[in-house]
Amino acid sequence: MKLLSIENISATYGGIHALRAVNLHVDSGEVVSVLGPNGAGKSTLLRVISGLVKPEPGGVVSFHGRSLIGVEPYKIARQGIAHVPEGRQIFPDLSVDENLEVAGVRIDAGKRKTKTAEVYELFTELATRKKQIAGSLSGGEQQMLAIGRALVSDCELIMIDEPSMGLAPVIVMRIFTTLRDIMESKGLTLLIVEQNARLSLQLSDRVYVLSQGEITLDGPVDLIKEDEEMRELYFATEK
Amino acid sequence: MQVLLETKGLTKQFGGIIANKNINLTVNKGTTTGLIGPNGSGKTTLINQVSGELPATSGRTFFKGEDITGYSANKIARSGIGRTFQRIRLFHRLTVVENVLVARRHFFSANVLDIVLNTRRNRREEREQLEHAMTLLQRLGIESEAGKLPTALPYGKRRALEIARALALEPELLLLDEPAAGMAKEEYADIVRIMERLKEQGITMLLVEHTMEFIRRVVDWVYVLNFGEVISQGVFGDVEQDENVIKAYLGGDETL
Amino acid sequence: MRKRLKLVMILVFLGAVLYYPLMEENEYRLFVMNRGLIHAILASGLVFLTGFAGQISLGQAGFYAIGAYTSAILSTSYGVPIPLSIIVGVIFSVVAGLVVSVPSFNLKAFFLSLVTIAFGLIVHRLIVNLQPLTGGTNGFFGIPPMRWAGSMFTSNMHYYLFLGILAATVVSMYHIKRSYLGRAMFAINDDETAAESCGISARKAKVFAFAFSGALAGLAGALYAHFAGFLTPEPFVFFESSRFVGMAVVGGLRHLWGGVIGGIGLTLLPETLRLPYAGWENYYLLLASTITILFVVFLPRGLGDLASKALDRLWKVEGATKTLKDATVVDDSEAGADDASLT
Amino acid sequence: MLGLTDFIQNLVAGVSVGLTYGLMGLGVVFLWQSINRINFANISSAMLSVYLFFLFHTWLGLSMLLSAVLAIVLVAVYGLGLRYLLYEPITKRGGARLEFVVATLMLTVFWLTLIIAMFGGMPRRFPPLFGDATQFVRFFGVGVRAIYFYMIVVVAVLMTLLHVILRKTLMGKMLRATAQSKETAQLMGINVNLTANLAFVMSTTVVGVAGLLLGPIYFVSPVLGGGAIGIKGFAAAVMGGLVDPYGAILGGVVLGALENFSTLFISSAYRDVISFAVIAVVLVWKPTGIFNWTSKKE
Repeated sequence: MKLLSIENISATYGGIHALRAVNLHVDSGEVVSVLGPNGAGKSTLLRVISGLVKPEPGGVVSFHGRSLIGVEPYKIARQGIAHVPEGRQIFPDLSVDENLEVAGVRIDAGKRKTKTAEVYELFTELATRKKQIAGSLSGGEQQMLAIGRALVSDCELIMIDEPSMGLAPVIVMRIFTTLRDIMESKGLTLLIVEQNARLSLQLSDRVYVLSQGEITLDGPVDLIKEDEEMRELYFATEK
Repeated sequence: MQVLLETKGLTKQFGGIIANKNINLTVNKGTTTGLIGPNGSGKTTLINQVSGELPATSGRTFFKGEDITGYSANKIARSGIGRTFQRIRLFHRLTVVENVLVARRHFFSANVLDIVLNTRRNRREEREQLEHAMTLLQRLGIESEAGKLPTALPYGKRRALEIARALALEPELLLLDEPAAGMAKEEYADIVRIMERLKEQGITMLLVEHTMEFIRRVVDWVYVLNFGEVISQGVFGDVEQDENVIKAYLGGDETL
Repeated sequence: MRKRLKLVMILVFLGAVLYYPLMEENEYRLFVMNRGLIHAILASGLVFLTGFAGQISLGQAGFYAIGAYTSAILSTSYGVPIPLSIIVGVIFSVVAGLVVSVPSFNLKAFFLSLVTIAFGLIVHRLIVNLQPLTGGTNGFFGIPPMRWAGSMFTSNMHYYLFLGILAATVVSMYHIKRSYLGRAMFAINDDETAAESCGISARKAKVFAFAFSGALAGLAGALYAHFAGFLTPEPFVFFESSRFVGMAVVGGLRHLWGGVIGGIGLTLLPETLRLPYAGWENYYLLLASTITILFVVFLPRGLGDLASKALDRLWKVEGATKTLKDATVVDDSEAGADDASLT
Repeated sequence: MLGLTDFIQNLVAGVSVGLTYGLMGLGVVFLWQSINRINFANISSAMLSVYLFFLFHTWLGLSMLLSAVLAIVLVAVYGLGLRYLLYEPITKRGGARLEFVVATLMLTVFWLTLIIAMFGGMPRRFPPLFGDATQFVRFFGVGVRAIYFYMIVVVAVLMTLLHVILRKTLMGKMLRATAQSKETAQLMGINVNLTANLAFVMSTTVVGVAGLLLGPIYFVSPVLGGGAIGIKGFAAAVMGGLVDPYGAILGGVVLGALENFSTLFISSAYRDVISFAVIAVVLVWKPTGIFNWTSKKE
């Protein structure tokens, strides 16, 4: 069943044609990766879905069959789409607890409590820093908090923008194993945008390759399992 | 070969986050040097440190043998380092040719009185510099846009204008931050042509770029940054085979 | 044909401006007009500072006051000849402009507005408190009027003098705008980082902008002192500064003529409203501030912009290159002129 | 020589008046944090609340307490009006900060001229909302004017209330989250429209309360809406770097004390100059504020 569906979406960002006629869909319970080098338009894609960037007219973005175009970002979030933005964007002056709390505005207080407890169980590093100001966390902990916020919101779809950015390999491993655990135990639907292809491919059912704003390749993960092809993707030869 | 730019132990720290650590980089005169690396690896920070936009936390920068560490951005520009920006920055209230003329500021000698009274000296200088600016626009193939505002230009031509403006300083070193980013195919071809022509003219360049094909075509020597450190350098053919570099881009061999 | 129409219109306009005081029978209206010209000089300085260089001043009344009191005190208490006292007044306000420009080096426009407010208030308090020198709240009286060939200036002479100075101001601004100085100021206004990368010292550009606008405010103040004959701290309060900024905005911050249109317009308008109806005295200022608000809200580009667009339509400039949405921000003649001088 | 009792009396007077400056500073902080604007029209909120109170009590004959509450409520609604009648239309037409600054300044001029046109420039008696202004309350043998006592109590209550709202309620946390990043707040499902409305309302309300507190000192007079008192609110806010509410309150207290002692030791004529100089010096020397514990990243 199609949970999220994107058809013919184009968007400009700062004068650049960041996305050109992109088609993409995510089914319920799936993990989908969008790979591509920097500047390929990956972040813009997520920003279009969460309503932060307005696409050009003529395209379709729908969730559960309902159009998201022109809907205010906070209303999209309340429909059950959590966007973990690039660079994590935790609220630096709010405590860890408070960061999680404000992420759960769409659910009632009781549910928020259980959800928060679940997050602390997953990320024990955070549990010891509940009252600490989030800005004082390390990069890895901030990423965990950012993912934690998405989990607290009790959403149906989590979109993660480059969870590995700027993090040491050990931490990246930790993040990805946790993501895998979450998916196995909860059956969440995930849309990951990544540059770090090797890890995200191991997690994914399907993959899209975005290059210069266009989807150049899509299909099941086996399609580009070969390392050589990934290398080509980044150190691309043909134009 | 003559060293034009050299950084020694350049470091930049934002609060608790270290963006750049102990960067030693050399750019030889007449060459094109590339800076590559994954997102957030500190490439733009390095460019901004060299251009004086960001003061370095520690380390020194030498240009033509002179220590330019701590110089203001405008002084560095005048000493012969021109630059473009990741997200194109043009003066949107000035016309295309006026954008170029801004960077010709220091080729004028008229004083305030000359200007207010619009003396012959002022008129002559304006005419000369206008001609110079038009020649530059011509070199980049945008002379027919001279009277327009930059917002009227397509994206590729805006980039060309930004390069023209940097060239107006008559710089010895050109810093380019992702010159080909966001280009459509035809625009991309144009920008590659421009770069190749600049190379022929012997202009020294230091550039950040993500499009590897672009790096392959125009760059003589490449530095790879990851986590703010230089993890590899060499000619592109070698660097792209370097396991460390591949790991930085694609991730390690770990399995989940 | 169009060219001839343009010429005729300019000649008619010039004739009307020059002939106006000769046919004006109402002495008070002429007085108000003269104040409008003074305000136009001052507001032009704000157009220069804010519209060109992107710096903000909510303390312009401070420079105005420095020019006025310096010239008044020098000429009255120390017998300095009026032209000289005016020049010293201007110099003093330029110096004040240099001082106020220092915070602009690393303050964003917004924080800067607070500093300039503080400057204006300090000047105002000094005038009130330095009573032996300034007369304090009682006012400063007996300022000698300007003279020509031994006789005092008439209203008409004031008019022509102010008009001449205003014209010189506009012409100077026009030339600066088209020079490297003007381009540097527009550049730092648009994007300071990019300007610095072009070798432009943002500091120098800001210092120049503050000095120039300070000079115009000081000049306006000095002229006002000798024109009015007495000074009180009243016209130099904080809210006068905001009225001046209001004039520049209503006239059009990015337009060469913005200060002229706003300065004269917003001086004449409340007076026009005041005259016809008895009992309106208390409310005409209310209407003036309402009109300013409406202008800012509904016509943020100002009247100058509206006028230049209307005139453009009138002569239907063919091949006008600046048709884009930002076309309003640069003087329209410029691009064409640059092209023309090349070919 | 200044005795201990005199010293304490002056200190209390300075601190309590300073607290009201701090309240006005809060008005600046709330708005700066939520929409990154300075609303100069808020200078007149203090004057508006006092005149509304005066109007309700003296002209309509309502009880003092009811009049005060009504005045504050109307000033709160006025905050909403500022958003929808001024801020939104200007933003929609592409107006930037400068346009907002000019429009709000002109609105202050508007209110000032309206009040003067309606009530004249002369001050009128402030109805004794806080009892007899001349009365003294004794603390440990030191007599303190009752009005100062009330100022301290009211501000303390208000600050506690604000603290609880900002730190303990979900709404307050949402407000703080929005202040840190509007975009991310939206991604969390926070209705940023609502939080902006709240910020506008809170910003005018605290200034309205400050007005009523200053009433016994400045009477019902246009002075309350003139530049000088409003500017002291800015000075207080500037000391907190425009982002720290507690910094603004402390800034106000320091300013109030400074003013009071300068009146005592130098001259009342230069009292205001001190606040203005403080703004200039702090902004030039340390634009991020000297009492700023909120680490707002640039």
